[in-house]
Amino acid sequence: MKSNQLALTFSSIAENVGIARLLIASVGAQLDLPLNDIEELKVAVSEAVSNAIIHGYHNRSNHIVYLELEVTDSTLKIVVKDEGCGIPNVEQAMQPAFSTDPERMGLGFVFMQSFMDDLQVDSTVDIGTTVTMKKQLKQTSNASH
Amino acid sequence: MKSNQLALTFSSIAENVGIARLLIASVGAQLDLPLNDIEELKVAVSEAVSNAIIHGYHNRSNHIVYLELEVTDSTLKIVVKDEGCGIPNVEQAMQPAFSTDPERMGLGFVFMQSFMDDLQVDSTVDIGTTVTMKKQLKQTSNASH
Amino acid sequence: MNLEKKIERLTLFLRLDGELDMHTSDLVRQAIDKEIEKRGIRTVILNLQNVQFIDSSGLGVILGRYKKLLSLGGKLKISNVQPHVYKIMELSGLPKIINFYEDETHAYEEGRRA
Amino acid sequence: MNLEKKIERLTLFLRLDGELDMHTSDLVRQAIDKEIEKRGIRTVILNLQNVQFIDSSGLGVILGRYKKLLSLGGKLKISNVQPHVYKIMELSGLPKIINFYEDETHAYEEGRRA
Ligand SMILES: Nc1ncnc2c1ncn2[C@@H]1O[C@H](COP(=O)(O)OP(=O)(O)O)[C@@H](O)[C@H]1O
Ligand SMILES: Nc1ncnc2c1ncn2[C@@H]1O[C@H](COP(=O)(O)OP(=O)(O)O)[C@@H](O)[C@H]1O
Repeated sequence: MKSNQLALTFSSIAENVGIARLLIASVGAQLDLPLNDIEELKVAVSEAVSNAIIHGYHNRSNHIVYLELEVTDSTLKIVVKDEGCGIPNVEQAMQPAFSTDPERMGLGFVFMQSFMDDLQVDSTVDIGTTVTMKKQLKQTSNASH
Repeated sequence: MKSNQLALTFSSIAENVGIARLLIASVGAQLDLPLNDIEELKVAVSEAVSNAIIHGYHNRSNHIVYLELEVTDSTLKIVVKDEGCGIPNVEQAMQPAFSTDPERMGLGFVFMQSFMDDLQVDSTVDIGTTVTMKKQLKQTSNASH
Repeated sequence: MNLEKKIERLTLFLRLDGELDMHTSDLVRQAIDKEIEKRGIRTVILNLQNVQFIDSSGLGVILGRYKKLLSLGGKLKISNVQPHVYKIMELSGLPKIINFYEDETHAYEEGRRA
Repeated sequence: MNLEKKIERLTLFLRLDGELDMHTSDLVRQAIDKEIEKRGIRTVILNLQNVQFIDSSGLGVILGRYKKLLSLGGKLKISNVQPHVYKIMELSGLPKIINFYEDETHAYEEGRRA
């Protein structure tokens, strides 16, 4: 697989989270990743995109979520961005079980962390949040398609 | 289904044409379109995106293809854009069986035309090509999901 | 997400088909809460046979319904989970709280014995 | 796209699995041309049972192989096409040029009688 770049921008509606997952699953399939890895990537993307809609945009549908996928020889980079409310205390937000919503489990960042090799969260209140996740790829074996 | 907007930009590689189809198929499924309509939308998008890569970018992989989907109450609008070589004579290009590539059938625009309710091609040599396709949607029946 | 409901005595059998995320888990929450309020359902057996995906939103709604039923003296049980979905659930600690069963019959029987 | 090849006498049975578009039809073209050149294949039976999608790129490669085989005194036949894929093929006029068969056996038999 040569390098590849895809970016999906979409309305902040719940129905689109599944489409974001489909995109990462397709790219995972292109890369011939094992099914288990693809499942994990789907969860990580699902968490980040859901957070953008639920927390970043307070479930309001007239906003835009950004999902960028970049494949190089050695890395799959996933960026999920919103221009929502931002996170006042990122360190606290990333604690397991921390949630500002009593109905939620506070596991989103935990899942992103456990399924990706690298997780970085940049957030500014009233400006928005950018989540950058990386997965190391095994060096291309030039497997046939 | 409330209104929805999605835009996918992606590297001009053949492997991504299938991802473009997945996107339109997912949106078609969101809209509860009949399977046959979804198949036709997939063909139309496949043709436009393939043209951008094959003709617009001469199969070179270091370019970007743009696919925009916009759902309103009454219409699904699909825009496929490239910043490639452009089409000198759009009217001629749209003739059935016309192709500048002897190995190809010249049916791309024919398929787009037959599967969509409206097709518009804007092209400028050395600037690029924008294909805009529309499909009328039956007025929302508020069908359950 | 497709929901298939069956009610037997005060037990709701809910079979889910699809992906359990922020969108669909909202539908599941509404469906369960409606049966609790309208029909006085106290036991819910969630059949996840055809659920191929779950994330923390889905887990949250399941845990939320579990807690709600518990506070009403009822219970929520899960049956027929696929292995890869179970793995995600395990990470969340859910199986330490909620009982999992091979199939609906086992889930139902256990409830009646209790 | 998965390609499954079987060769019997000078007939290539090619079973395709996947979507036939500009990416995968390129692989099909290469596979067929290789067998024509290396093994002197003159009859190709394309089994499209597991092809769920085709666009004009796929149709073009099929027509191209048909023409190439014809010029060598051979032929290309298609079997097991799904109805929704056949509909697209019909729009292109392909069935007026290429023979379609219910299954590989019918396609093969017709060739032997001729
Ligand atoms: N994109 C975002 N915008 C604003 N706040 C966010 C965003 N993502 C996460 N947060 C904050 O971080 C907290 C923890 O997130 P997470 O671990 O995903 O758990 P949960 O979504 O269950 O609350 C959220 O409750 C929220 O307050
Ligand atoms: N995006 C594009 N950029 C440049 N030229 C294009 C583009 N799309 C179509 N064309 C021109 O229009 C012709 C007809 O297109 P089409 O009907 O799709 O048939 P085909 O792709 O089989 O050639 C092409 O052969 C090409 O010359």
